[in-house]
Amino acid sequence: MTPVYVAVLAPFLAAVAGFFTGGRRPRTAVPVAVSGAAVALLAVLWPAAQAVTAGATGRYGDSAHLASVPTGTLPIGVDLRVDGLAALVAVAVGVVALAVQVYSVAYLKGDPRYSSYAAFVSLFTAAMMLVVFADDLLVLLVGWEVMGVCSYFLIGHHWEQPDAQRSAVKAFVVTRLGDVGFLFGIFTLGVAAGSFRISHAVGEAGRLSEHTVTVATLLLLCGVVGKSAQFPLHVWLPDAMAGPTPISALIHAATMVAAGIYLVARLYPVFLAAPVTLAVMAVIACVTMLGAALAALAQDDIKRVLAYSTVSQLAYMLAALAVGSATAAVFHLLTHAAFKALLFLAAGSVIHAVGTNLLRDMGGLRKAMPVTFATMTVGLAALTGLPPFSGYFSKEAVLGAAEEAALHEGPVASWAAWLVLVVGLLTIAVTAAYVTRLWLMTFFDAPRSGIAVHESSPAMRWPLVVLAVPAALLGFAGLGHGWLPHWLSLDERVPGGITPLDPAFPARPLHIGAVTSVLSIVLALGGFAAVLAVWRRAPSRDPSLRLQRLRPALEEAFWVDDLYDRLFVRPVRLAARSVRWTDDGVIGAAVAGSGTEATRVAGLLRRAQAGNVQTYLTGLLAGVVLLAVGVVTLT
Amino acid sequence: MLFALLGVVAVGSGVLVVTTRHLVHAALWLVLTLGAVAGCFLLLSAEFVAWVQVLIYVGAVVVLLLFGLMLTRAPIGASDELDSSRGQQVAAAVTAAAVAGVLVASLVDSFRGARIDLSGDHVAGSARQAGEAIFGSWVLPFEVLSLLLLAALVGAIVLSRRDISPDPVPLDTRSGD
Amino acid sequence: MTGALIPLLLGIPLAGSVALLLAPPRLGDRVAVRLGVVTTGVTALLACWVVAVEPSTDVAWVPSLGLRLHLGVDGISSPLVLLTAGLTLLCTVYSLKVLPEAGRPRGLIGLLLLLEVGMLGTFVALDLLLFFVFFEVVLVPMWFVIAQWGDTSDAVARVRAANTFILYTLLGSAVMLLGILLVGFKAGTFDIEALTERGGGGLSHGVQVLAFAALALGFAVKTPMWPLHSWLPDAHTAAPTVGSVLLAGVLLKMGTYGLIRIAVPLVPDGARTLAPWLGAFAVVGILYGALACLVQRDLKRLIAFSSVGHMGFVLLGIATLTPVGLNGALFANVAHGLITGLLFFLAGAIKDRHHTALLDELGGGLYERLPRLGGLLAFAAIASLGLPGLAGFWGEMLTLLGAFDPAAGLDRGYYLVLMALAGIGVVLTTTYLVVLLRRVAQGTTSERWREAVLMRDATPLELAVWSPVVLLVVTLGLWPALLLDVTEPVVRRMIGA
Amino acid sequence: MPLLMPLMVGALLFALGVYGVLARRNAILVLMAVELMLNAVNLNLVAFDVYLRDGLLAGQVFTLFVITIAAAEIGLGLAIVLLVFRNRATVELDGLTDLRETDPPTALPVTADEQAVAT
Repeated sequence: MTPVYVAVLAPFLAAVAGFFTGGRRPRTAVPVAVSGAAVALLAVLWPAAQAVTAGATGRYGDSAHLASVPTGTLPIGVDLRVDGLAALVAVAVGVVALAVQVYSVAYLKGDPRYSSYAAFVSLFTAAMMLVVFADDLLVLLVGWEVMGVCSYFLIGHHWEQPDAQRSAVKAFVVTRLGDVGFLFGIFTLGVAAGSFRISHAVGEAGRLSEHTVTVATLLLLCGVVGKSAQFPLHVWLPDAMAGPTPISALIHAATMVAAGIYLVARLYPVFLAAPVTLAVMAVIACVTMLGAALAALAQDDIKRVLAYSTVSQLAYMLAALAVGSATAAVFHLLTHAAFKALLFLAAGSVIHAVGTNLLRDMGGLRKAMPVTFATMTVGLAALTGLPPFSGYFSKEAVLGAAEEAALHEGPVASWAAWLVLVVGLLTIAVTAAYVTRLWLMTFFDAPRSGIAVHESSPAMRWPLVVLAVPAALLGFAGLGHGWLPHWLSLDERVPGGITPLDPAFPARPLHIGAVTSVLSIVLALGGFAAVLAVWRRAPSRDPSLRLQRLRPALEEAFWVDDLYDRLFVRPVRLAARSVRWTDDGVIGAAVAGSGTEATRVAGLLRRAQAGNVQTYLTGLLAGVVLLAVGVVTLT
Repeated sequence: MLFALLGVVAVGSGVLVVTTRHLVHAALWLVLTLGAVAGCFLLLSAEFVAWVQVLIYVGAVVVLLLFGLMLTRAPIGASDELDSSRGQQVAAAVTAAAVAGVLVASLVDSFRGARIDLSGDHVAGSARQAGEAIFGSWVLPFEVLSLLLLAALVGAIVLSRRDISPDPVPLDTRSGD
Repeated sequence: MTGALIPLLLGIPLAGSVALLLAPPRLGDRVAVRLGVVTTGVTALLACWVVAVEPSTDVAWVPSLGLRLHLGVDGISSPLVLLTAGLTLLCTVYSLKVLPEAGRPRGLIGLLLLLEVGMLGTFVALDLLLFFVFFEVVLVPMWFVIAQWGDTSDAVARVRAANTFILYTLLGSAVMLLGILLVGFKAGTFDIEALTERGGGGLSHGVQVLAFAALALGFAVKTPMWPLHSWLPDAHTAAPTVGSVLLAGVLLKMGTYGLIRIAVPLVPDGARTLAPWLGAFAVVGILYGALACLVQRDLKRLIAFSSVGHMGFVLLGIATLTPVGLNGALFANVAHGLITGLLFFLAGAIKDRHHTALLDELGGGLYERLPRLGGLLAFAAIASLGLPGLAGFWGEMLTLLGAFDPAAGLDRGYYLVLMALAGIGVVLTTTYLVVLLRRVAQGTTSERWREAVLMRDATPLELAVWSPVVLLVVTLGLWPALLLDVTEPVVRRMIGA
Repeated sequence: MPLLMPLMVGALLFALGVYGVLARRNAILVLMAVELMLNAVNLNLVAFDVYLRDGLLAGQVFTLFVITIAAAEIGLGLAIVLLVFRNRATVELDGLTDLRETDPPTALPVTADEQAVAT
């Protein structure tokens, strides 16, 4: 377990060091931050290697119970656990984190806030590692939310810009909304299972009532939907692109948003016991998948295109989970981490060179930035799902799982599986279209900005090259019979029931269907061809303008933001104003009024003090008479 | 029967005492009331008390009151200034009526049918008996009472003499306040 | 030997206070403040000793009334004793450099020491009437602190706030005294330990309900529970920095401490009957406080309203009547004391530098012009919104967990609704705090402050005062067992679970 | 003779005295009314003394005492009235209202001590 402790603590210490010394010694910030990420990566390579080697013979797993915190009811256990899934995801996190740290050195050169920025990235890395390795739901929640707050600060890195402020607030509030549901889900699951320990809850999953499991998983899903930016809580992610580009790569593409998917995979047997939740997941995934892809089609900001594509790709992972293949989901998670990190860093390189985020101001960069062009093309191809790039295999695995669930018996209702299959295929065509548009508008035609563009510095170039390798090749890992599925060795459902898997034969291979493969390639090419045809007619024009009246709907992402503004933001503001009114006008007035009233009543009594002795005496005698009468009548 | 007549006289002239609009008349009606009460005492066989009543009350107190009226330059003849405001009069009437009601009701309730036995030779109020009681059983309170009278005498003198008045400020400078 | 420890703990600040308040005017202010630091320092050390030894004292006090001087600490009171001693020490140290605008630091320090006597006494008293005496002792020095050393810009508002504070809390105390007398006379003893042992035995249901209502009302005013909170924002806005810190950090805790120590264990039957009401008011307070914070114009007022919301969580935890809920309440108590104490320190520092606490006048750009203060404000806000990994979270979480599974005999569905509403409160709390950061910390400095070039960022002394608080917030957040290990056994024994 | 007879006369005289004290403005008339009440009391004392045949003659002796005290009271009372008349040139009771409350009541006033503290 030592590598796990190191992987969590090294970036954490780097963050602490960064916060306390960074301001005074800016020179130390770079080595501290980079070495934190590097040590974490090196540390997790060891369990990953063990998982890979153990894959052939059985399941790899190790856990440690460090302490337990009494609460008065179920204790909180400080439990860590490493297995194939955790190790592989941790490697992905480590790689991306290191790449971002190195890349940021150049990207944020001369930025006075670099030290706090690097410290937040380190803290984020530590939190993500904690999420990955936690074996207790509440410990996991700690990492989960610390990631959230790091994301808040990093999105708000340019805090003097209003849109950065707005997006930071939005991202934090929206994800926290989901997290509250997540917390309640933890309660439901933990109390029902008798422990907050993940491995325990997973083991108990089959014994819990379906009602409880459904409620628990639906609540947990709230957190997943928030963190992984799925409909209806997806709105924060496109706005989060106001942060520096490496942050978009790290948090909003490769790692943090994947945490939701990872969590479902971690608790997968629990989710498998709740078919209703799986169906809900399928619907959410389909809506998000297609909607986000369509929205990406009309965005003008290159990072917003990528952001919507992230939302869309995350929906694929959720869909894979819905149709019963956690392995496919994690597979897509890993490939997506690689190619999306690559894409964001490449986009950052482009933005750094051109000085703008807007596609309409780019163009013709193919010559000036050959490395960026080549690596970005690899990433885009992987995103589209063209063979032999990684995205193809993982997406096919998802579609294959859907096909299997639709045709044969799956954990989810077959209509949901069919929905996933059809929408998944459709989305491939749309994906190809927006990818093509992005590719053409960025790199082809003549340059539209007047700036002399040149290739980025080596510190920015090398991470691109390094990331391009897995983006291109990672797909093959899923192919081999004893490879990725065995490394992960996830509990899945085989036709006939839930498996606590046979240790001797731990996983089933990914299914890649011939029909879906052919269909998806044809659809991808179709999308490509359509955009190409439009573009050839007028290379300098945005192809999406051909959408005409549809375009505003797509550009505004179907006005979901406006809807939320009307549904939630304004009523809350109204409520807040009415609370202020109540506080001043009712509660405060009641308190002040009781004082005034007391004075006023006292004033009435003052009036009785007229100074006339006869009046007093009249009152006195009348009182005596009344008392006498009272005594007589009462006794 | 005679007692009832005297009672009616006492109460009737008492009404005039508190309602008449002539100051001096009020004092004179008071004489009548006190005299009637003295008669009542006589009928109740309290002779000594009756004579003391006539001597001190009718003789001394009323004269003192008349002097008081004179010294305060009371108006001669009818005056509307003798009564308080109409509201106060009503309140006073109501209170007085209530007091009367409560007293009458409780007395009637308690002593209905009780009779005073004045028959035979039992006359307890002669001067001899009264003197024996006062200088026998009640001698100590009697002495204390004399001290009280002395104190009252001194007090009255101190209060009414101008040259040793506690308030040296002459009248005219205070009239403005 | 150890029997004298607690009387000593109360006696030292009392002696210091008397010395300072009676000292001749020629005693310099500087010497006076130093004397205060020494006194509170010794008290804090003694408090550590007391908490380590857990001694108790029990001698007759007024034999004719059956009153005893019964003092002691256990797992419930010891964190609060430490909090009190620590925060008072920090406040006096803070006064070394940052003198009150109204001058006369000698009197202020003397009153702070007197305040400390009352606060510590409340937490160590184990006799109902003794508790009441200490509970009331606090009011008078606080009234002076607000009325004399408060906001110098508006004297009338400041005095009125002080008057409202003392009248309101006295009213609550009067009701509480009735409850105490009812319990004491019906049960025949005022000893808290004995009464806890008995657990309401010998008291009829009606008496218990009545007693709980009276006690809870008194404590609710102090806490403050919605809708009895309206004295709090005014008092905080008007109070000087150290006054606000102690008011929010310790005084409010006395209310919830009383609920946990007295109202719940002494009349458990009454507590069970009225707990749903308490829970409902608590949740309304959470939502109400959060919504009110969204539209506040004054920084200190905003923090005051946030206290209403946070204390709502504490009350909700108590209303669940479960060990986990009470643990959560105690944890949230301490966490809120630290975090809000820090927030008020920061607000005070900001106000000292700008001579205003109005958000519109402050404008944005705190990160830019005072980066350390801005960073600390961000930290405190994040801690206040209950981020896991910082102290604010565990209290809220345990409270909600308690509401998820309330004590037997309480309606579970009802409490689930309360929990869900409190969950919305969590989101609203997040919202107003990040909005606050957006309005104050982010953005660019307005012209008005750009010219004030000589504005100093956090001084070393300020940092020295605040860093222990920051450290504790982080430590408790990462290692909640530090507190829960102490409170859990006592709470469990107390409610007899 | 029925006991009620003197008692009724006494009760009515007392009530008249009450009325007089409450309704008369002139101080001397008020003193007269007081005498009426004292007489009512005396009548009661004597009546009960006779009714109970008290061996110590307590009722009658007390009546004598009351008469004496009444004389003293009237002497002092007139002295006071004279003093008032000398100072005020009036003996009307409703003019003697120096003790009345004069400040008009106001809403939540900032009281003098609040001001003092504030400054």
